[in-house]
Amino acid sequence: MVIRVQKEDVDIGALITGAKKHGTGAVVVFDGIVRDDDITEMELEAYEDVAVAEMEKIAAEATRLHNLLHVDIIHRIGRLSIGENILIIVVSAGHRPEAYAGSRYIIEEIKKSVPIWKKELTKDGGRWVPGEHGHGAGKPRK
Amino acid sequence: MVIRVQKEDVDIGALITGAKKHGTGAVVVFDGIVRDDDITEMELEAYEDVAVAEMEKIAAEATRLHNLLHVDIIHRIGRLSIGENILIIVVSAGHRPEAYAGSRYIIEEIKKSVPIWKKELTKDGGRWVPGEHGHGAGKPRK
Amino acid sequence: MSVKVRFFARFRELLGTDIVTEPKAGTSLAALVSGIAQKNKEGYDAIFDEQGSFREFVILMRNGKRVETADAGKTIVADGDEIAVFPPVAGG
Amino acid sequence: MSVKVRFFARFRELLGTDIVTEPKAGTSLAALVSGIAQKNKEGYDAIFDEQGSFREFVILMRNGKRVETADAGKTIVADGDEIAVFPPVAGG
Repeated sequence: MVIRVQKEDVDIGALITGAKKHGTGAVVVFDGIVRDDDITEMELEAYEDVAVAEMEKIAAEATRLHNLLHVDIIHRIGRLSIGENILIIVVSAGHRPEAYAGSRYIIEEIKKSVPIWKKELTKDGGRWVPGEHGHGAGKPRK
Repeated sequence: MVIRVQKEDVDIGALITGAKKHGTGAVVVFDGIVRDDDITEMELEAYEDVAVAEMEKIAAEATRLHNLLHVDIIHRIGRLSIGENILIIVVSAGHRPEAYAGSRYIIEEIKKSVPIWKKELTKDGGRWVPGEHGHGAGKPRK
Repeated sequence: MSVKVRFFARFRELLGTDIVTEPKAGTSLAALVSGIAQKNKEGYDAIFDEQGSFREFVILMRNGKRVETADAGKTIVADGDEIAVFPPVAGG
Repeated sequence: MSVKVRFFARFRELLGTDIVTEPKAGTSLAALVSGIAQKNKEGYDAIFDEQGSFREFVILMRNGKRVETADAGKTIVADGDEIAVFPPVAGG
């Protein structure tokens, strides 16, 4: 299990190979990409220790809820160009429903509670991307 | 767009790179794996021309329904070992809900209608895997 | 005329595949498949029930297009046809 | 005693980050943040409303644990604390 906030990109093929634990029948990968919304680049910032701890909690909860066999979450920070990977989630499970549900659970929870911010850089300056969860962010987890 | 039935494995990392069409914000990969259900190997057989044509129809329908920007489907045949890739689906979309929904649509439709069969080889011989859709298989599509 | 019959998966194991036949004009798809299947009892029984009807799960295609088994008795094969006979699909 | 205050994203741009302060004993989290934010009006206004209350969307953490802004007035900071102040998260 790799849970990391880092500047570097990652070899998704190698992560998939590593996710093939005994009993694996399905691997699902989510790869979030810098989209060309009339921007030049994107700059990401994290409260790193808390972000990693929060992603570890999310991975553990996803594993428990959806019987996952393996989870990797790599969230990139720093300055990224259009088309670059922002967030890579790799999960494996015995069967596809668990793999899809586990993957989706992880991305939705990351959007809610992991302290990372994005600034879209444009020709005219930049704009912070508003969170999808105005007030829920960082809420204490049970 | 790559839609293929083939014996060879494929470089998923390269497919992901190729899926990053203009406007892509999310890539979802489904990778179906030979699971160790007390088997030694798996043997896959396809009605190849029809399987490819059917997967092309599914890809087109998924693209239309879920606003996908790119679809690859590679279904392997022949003899595969435990842990090997059977089916790789790579889709890209502007946003994650479409990417997940498009990916899921494709795998569920493949299970319903693409003429491919799997035989699990065991120490005592082999057993054909029953389809998930007893009678729906190969039904004419609208 | 010449018609090719392809069996897949378990049916292939029992009956072979890519069988080229020369049916008489007016032969139905059902009669064609039944005739070929009769060379192997286990193969025949896998595809047809005691009344000689296609088993419910059997899938038929003619030139890559599904033909409902209920229509196979009135579907007349033509020169160059490719007929496929297979059990429920299990790919993915 | 020594307390570190970290602002993130827009708040960091306006107020800086990793600010080490030496508050008096008994200082509340709310008073600490308010005091630091006052050095830049735009930064203060981003975090506090006209009544001097935290804006609804502001998130506070003390040593990596969420503190509800409603409780920040009665939460007393301690030596070695790390306080974080940030807008809604937008990762993923």
